[in-house]
Formats: sequence, C-alpha cells, structure tokens
Amino acid sequence: MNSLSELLSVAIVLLAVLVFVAGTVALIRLPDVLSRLHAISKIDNLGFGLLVLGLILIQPAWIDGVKLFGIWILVLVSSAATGQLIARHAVREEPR
Amino acid sequence: MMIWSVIDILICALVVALAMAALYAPALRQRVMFFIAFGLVVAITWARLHAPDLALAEAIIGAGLTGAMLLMSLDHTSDMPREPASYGLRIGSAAMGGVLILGLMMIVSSLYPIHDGAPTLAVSQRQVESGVSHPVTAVLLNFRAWDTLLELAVLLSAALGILNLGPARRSCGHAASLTDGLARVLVPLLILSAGYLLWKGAFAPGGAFQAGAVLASAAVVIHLTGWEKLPRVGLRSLRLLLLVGPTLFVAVGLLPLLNGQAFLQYPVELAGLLILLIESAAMVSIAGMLTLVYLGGHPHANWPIELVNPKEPM
Amino acid sequence: MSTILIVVVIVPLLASLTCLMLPRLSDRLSLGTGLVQLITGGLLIQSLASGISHFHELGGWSPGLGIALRADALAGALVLLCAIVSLAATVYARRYFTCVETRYRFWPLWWLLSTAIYALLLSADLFNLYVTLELLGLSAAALCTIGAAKTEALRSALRYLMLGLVGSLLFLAGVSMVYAEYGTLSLMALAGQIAQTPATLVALLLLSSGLLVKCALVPLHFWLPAAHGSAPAPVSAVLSALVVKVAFYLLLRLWFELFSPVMTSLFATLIGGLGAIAVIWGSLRALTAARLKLLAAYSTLSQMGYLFVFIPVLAALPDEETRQLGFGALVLFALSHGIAKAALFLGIGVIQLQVGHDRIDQLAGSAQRFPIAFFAIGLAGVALVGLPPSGAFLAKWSLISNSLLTGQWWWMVVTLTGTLLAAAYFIRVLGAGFVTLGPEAPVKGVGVSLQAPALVLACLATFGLGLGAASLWDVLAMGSAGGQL
Amino acid sequence: MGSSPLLYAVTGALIFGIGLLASLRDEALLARIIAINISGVGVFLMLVSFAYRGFELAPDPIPHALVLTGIVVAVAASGLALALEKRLAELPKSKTHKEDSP
Repeated sequence: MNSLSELLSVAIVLLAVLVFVAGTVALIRLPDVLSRLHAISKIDNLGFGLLVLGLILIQPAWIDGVKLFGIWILVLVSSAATGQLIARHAVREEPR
Repeated sequence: MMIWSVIDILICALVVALAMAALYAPALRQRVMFFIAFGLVVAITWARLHAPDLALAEAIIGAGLTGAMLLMSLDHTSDMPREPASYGLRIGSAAMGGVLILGLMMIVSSLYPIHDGAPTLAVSQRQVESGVSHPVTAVLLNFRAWDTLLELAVLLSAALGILNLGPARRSCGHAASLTDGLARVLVPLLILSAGYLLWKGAFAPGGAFQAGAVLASAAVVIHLTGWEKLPRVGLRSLRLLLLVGPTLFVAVGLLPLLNGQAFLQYPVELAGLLILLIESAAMVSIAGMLTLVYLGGHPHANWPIELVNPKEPM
Repeated sequence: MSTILIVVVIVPLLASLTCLMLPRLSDRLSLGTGLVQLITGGLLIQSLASGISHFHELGGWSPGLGIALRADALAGALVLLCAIVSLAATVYARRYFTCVETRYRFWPLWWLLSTAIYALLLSADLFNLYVTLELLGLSAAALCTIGAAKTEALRSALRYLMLGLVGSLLFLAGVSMVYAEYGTLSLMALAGQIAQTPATLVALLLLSSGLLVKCALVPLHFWLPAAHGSAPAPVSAVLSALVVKVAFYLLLRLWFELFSPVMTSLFATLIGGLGAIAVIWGSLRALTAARLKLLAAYSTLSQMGYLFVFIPVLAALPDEETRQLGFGALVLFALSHGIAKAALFLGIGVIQLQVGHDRIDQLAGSAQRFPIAFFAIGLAGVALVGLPPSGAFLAKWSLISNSLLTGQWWWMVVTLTGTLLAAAYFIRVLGAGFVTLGPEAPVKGVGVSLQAPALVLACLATFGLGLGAASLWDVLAMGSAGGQL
Repeated sequence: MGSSPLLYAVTGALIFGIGLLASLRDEALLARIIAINISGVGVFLMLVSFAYRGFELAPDPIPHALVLTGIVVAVAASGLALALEKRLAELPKSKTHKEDSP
C-alpha cells in the first residue's frame, strides 16, 4: 500500500532524526561555545533539510512542498544570522 | 491507531516536563528559555487538538512576544535571592498542593464523555448567517463579538497603563550589517504574511489577532536592529493607531441600533464585508498595542499630547 | 430588546476613546459622561421599579448562542451606585489632578474602568464575566500608578495586578469546568440546569475562590490595604466603593441564583465566619492605622466582612417574605457603604492634597482649614458606623433582628462589636482633627468644588439612603431581586 | 481513540495546578509571570481538550474563540506587569519624598 515515495520519505525522515540525535549529543558533550554552535547549525541546515525533503515527497499538493521549502530557507537565514551573533559574542567573551 | 496515543503521551510528557523546568530551573535566564520552548510545544499541542488558530496565536504571542518581553526584562531583574523557605513549609505546601491537583485531575476526567451543548449546535446551524465560513472567526467576530470588543478594551487599558509609566526600552540594536540584512529579509515577509493571515481569516485559520501579532513581531525585529532611520510615529498618529480598531468596532456595532436591531447585529448580507472591515482596523490597533506592550513604555516624553505650556488654561 | 442597557455600557467606552483622541476636550467630556450615566442609571432604576425587566441579546443571537445583557433590580441598584460615585469622583478628580498632562492620561483609563464595572454588572454570560473581570483588574492597576507614583504605590499596584491575575485564572478554570459539564455559558440557561454533582461543586469552589481573592475576604486580603492606601484619592474611592463591591455582587449572583442547589448551609456558615473575622480584624487594624487612607482601607475590609455575615443569615431565613426584606437590607448596606466610603476617601484626599500627608497624629487644625471636607468625613463616619439616620443603621438593625430570628445569635455579637470598634476608630480621627491650632496658623482655604463631592456623597449616604430606604425595598421586591431569593 | 482528549485535559489540570502553586511562591516577578502564563496555558489546554471531537468530526469552535481571547488577555496582563517592574527598577531606590499629589 505504501508506494515508493512513501518508503523513500520514511527513510529520509529517519535519517533526519539521526542527525537531530547526533547534533543534540554533540551539543551536550562538546566543551566550548564555538563547537557547540557548529553542532546546532548542523541540526538546522542538514537535519531540518532532510526532514523537509522527506515531507515534501509525501505532500499531495505541490504548493505545500514549496511552502515547506520556503520554511527551510527561512530557518537557514535565521540560524546563520543567530549563529554569527552568538559566535561574535563568544569570541569577544573568550579573551577575558 | 496505537501510534497516535504514543504521540499524545509523548507530547503531554514533554509539555509537563518543560513546564516544570520553566518553573523550577535554578537561574531566571534558564526559566525564560524553557518557557519559550514550552510555548512552542504547546503550539504543537494545539495543532494536534485540531485548533490551528490557537497554534498560530500561541506560537506568535505565547512563545514569541511574551518570550521576547521576558528576555528584554531579564537585564533589569536581579537574579533570585537564594533563601528557600523552611524545609517543612515547602514539603507541606507541596503535599497539600499535590492532593488538590490530583483531586482536580480526577474531577476533570469524570467530566468525560463531553457532548455538544446547545450553543455548539446553534453555531454550526447558523454558520451561514455569520458572513464567514471559518467557525472560529464566526464565533469571535459575530456570535460573541462583545467578548472580542471587550478584549480590545483590555489590550487598550494595558497599553495606556504602560504608556503612562515611563520611557520605552532603548533599542539595544548594535546596527551590525548582519542584523540589518536579516531584518531586511524578515520585515517585508512578516508584513506580507500579516496581510495574508488577515485575508485568510474569513475562510481558514487566521484573523485579526494573529495578523496583528505578526505585525508586532515585525516591530520587535525593527526595534532589535535599532533602525533609527525610520520615521518617528507622531503623538497624534500614535493615538489614532490605538483608537482605530475599537472605535470602528463600536461604530459598526452601533449602526444596527438605528433601525431598531440589537447592538452588533450586522445585516446578514453585509456581515462578511463588515467583519473584514473590523478585522483590518483591529489588526492595526492590535499591532500598535502589542508593540507598546513589548516596548514597556512610551516612545514620546510628553504622551499623550504636545502641550504648548504644561499649565495650559482649561 | 431594551437599548438602555447599551447606553449604560457603551457611553463610558465611547467617552474613553474620545478622551484619548481629543485630550483637550476630555475634562468637559468627562463631566458630561458622568451626568449622562447618572441620568441613565436613574431611568434604569425607575423602569425596573415599575416591573419592566431589561434584556438585550447582543448581535441578535439567542442567549444560548450569543451573549445577552440583563438588568434586574439588584444590578440596577448597583448601576445607580456606580453612576453616583463615579460622577462625584469625576468632579473631584478634575480638581485633584492639578497637572493637565496627568489628567489627560487619567481620563481614558478612568472611563475604561467604568466600562468594565457596567459591563460586569449587566453581563449574563459566564466567560464574558471573566473578560470584564480582567478589564477591571488591569485598568484599576493601571490607574493606581497615575500621577507621580511613588515606589510604594507602584509595588502595591503590581501586587494588586498579580493577585488579580491569580483570581481571574481560578475564575476561568471554574468557567471551563461549567462549560464542559453543561455545554453553555449563558447564566439564564445554566440557572435551570445546575445539579448537585462533584464536578459542579469543584467549579463552584474555583469560581468562588477566584472572586474571594478579588473582594479580599480575610485569608486573601493582604493586598487591599496597600493598594487602596497608596492609590490617588479618586481611584482609591472607586476601588473601595465599587470594584470590591462588584466582585461581591458576582458572588451573590453565583451563590443565590446559579448554584443555589449546591449551596449548603455549612458553606454559608463558613463564609459568615470568615466575614466575622474580617469585621473584627479589619476594625482592629483600622484602630491602629497610622495614616487616614490606611484606616479607610482597613475599614473597607471590615465593612466587606459585614456583607459576608449577611450570607448565612439570609440562607437560614425560613419564608420568602423575610428573605426578600433581608436581601433588601444587604443591598442597602452595600449601597450605603459604597457612597460613604467614597465620601471618606474624597475627604481624605482634600487633606492630603493640601497638607501633603495624611498621618492621623498630625491632623491638628484640619477641621479649621477644611471645614467642609472634615464635616463630610464626620458625616461619612456616621454612615459607616451605622448610626440612626443612615441607611446602614436600618441594614444592621435588620441583620441583627434576622440573626435572632434564625437563632444564630453570634452574628449579632459580631455586628455589635464591629460597630463599637468602627465608632472607636472614627472618634479617633475626629478627635485628632478638631484639635485647634494657635490663632497664627495659616488658614489657607481650599476650593469648594474640591470639597463639595465629598459632602454631597456623605449627605446622600446618611440622609438620602436613610430616609429613602423604603423605596429601595419595594424596588427590590418589584424587580424580584436576585432571582430565586 | 476517545481517550486522547482526556489525557490532554488531565495534563491541562496538572499544569494549571503546578503553575498556580508556583505563582503563589515569593520569587522574582519574572518567575511569577512565567508561572501565571503556564497556569493560564493549563486552563486553555483543558478548554481545548473539552472541544476535541475526535479525528473525523470538526471540534467545537466556541472554546477555541475563548482560548484565543484568553491568550491575548494573558499577554496584555504580563506586559503591564513587566512594564510596572521595569519602572520599579528604574525609580531611585531611595523613597521619593515628593508626596503623592501630582
């Protein structure tokens, strides 16, 4: 009953979950701010990207796929900006 | 169908865990972060319980605006004095509270199964007369319009109370080119989606409150980036901004009284148009009020009016 | 479909919006609105006295679906009380706030508070009551910080706001449980259906505790003295006279109309007991209060206690006829306390404005300097203590005779001790005030229009309600006050 | 399948209780505002789960309108409380001697 696209999307979403878990573990274990930042941005662009790709495959209407893709772009833009700000703040904190 | 109850249990466990974390985390800053996460998970809960309007509102207002306000007021709040009450008192109150909460939970579960009351059936029957096809908007702006009007009055009283208190928060915007760029992308998009939400409110989840809150979040982004170049909102236009929503609502409500009908009884064929009119005016006012609620003070020193001389003869 | 209810509720809302839009006109506009409200309140009471009951389905929807406004004799009497007190306070506020800018900031919030009070008195929908309670709490807290608010005023306003939120949350939880069980929010539809089930009992407890926080019954009272004591005079007058009373009105509505099958005599006696504690404890704290406003705030606590002492007496009254009279006495007491307490606060405000402080021990010579204001305070004292010419005397008399009739003699003891204590703390104030200063003291008089409202209210409380009490009783009897009472 | 709304209603009651208890504790204002907001979400959760009619049927729109009103009222009240506290923090710690007449 589940066609090829459903199988594919399940696989991709599972992959995304894997990335989320890996990112969270990294977030907890990594020592300093900058490397943690690296982990979080991985979750955003790779993990979330895979999740969105998986969901796009099973969307009945193509317009929903475009909306999902738009959401991913927005998440990328905001996470890049915030990542940069946190990094600048962290670097300024470091020498003290 | 088993999968859904697993998801339900997960969501409820997550909501309770985040609530406990937001209430009992050691530092204030952590509590605010947990509270914002709590707001987002609650938005997912509303979506799960087939309440998309509330998911929108919770995400924008509950997690977004309230979270932003809490973050901004973190800097002038000293961290909590660490003198916990005596051990016995804490255990006693926790035990007593626990018993009360358990009792409430049992009573709530005894209310099920819930069956539709007369008003719910009446809403679905008379939906067509309300002028909009989305039931929640019909209840909000037609069947229970008096609640919504009073709610605008509540927002107005909070905004007026805040305006009388003191100067607004200084924009801490370090106008780095980065945040400028982000704002340049976000603000037009937010304004566009506010209009979309407003228009969609008549036939799908959306409406004046969510649209107004999105506009207010655009104002929050502008405040954070510290754009000074924007034209200053004059005193008169600030007052007009706050007034246009409630005044239009009351005016449209009073019209039917002229030909003997009840207050807020829109003529059936004009109902859809009138609701759209009220919603657009309300969106503008709600955006203004929520921005003032976020700013926590008046943007102009001599609110509410520029006096030629303070002791102006009456 | 009576439109008078709409006039009562919408005029203050429009006044608030217009005062915000055209601040320069706000002074004259506020006087006009106060007068219009008084006239409308009078018309409402008059039509209620002739047996017409007022009903307005908002939006034209049947009450089950939409929200309805409703006025019976009880609501009509309180609407008139609010109209009288807010007109007097409006005239007073116009002179009290000398700085023009403060007045421009004051009026919009002032009329939003009035809108909340009128909307709450007339509303016949449970969730609508929650929204009006929130509007009441927010605008009252915002008004406490008008003018050059000191840190103490801000802190007590903040505590008042937070407790108001806790109260509203409890009320909302009760509303949600009632909706879950009965599927409707309209008071009229609910009045018939409420049955004796555990869930309804819990809903009643939640609704009542939310409202008890708002009318500061003893265990939940600590926010009231600070809030009423530190707010500007016209605001604390309305807070003590109206806001607290409106929450009590809602309790009456719930206990005697909606949840009457669930109301056990044990619950009523418990409430009466808490009221008795409030009467005694409030008067004792008033005796030792250092400032006039604190004394007035503690006196509000104890006078509200009397209203709760009425509850077990009314619940135990056997036949319908005496119950009607007893209920009339309760309303009379509420009206006379409202007007007298407003007069007291407005009088105190005059002294504080001129002398700069309201410490009782340094009140010497104030009877000389502000004869009208101090006479008004004395007259208000007569009404608050319940001496013969005042309506309160008739109400306390009826309370005492009813408590003896129902064999609950202890309520009589509470009333008498409360009255003696009240007399004591008023004599303390009058004594301090009548000490004359030496001839060379600067006798700087005060404008009459600042002292007039207090005097008019005081006279109304003592003579007006005292002599006019009979007409109040038959209005209440005609309008079948409080429904099944 | 009818069990899931009951689970949400009970969670709502739990959160309402916990939030209310926490809001009565003597803590920094921010913590108490968070507690009151959480307790409010608890009541809203109860209301919305009372409105849920299962997968196929549309839910009852009235509680949704009530909760939307509740959310907006909650943010207005929290905003006023935070602004009051900001003002309190800005005022000089010493008691201002200018009496209360404006």
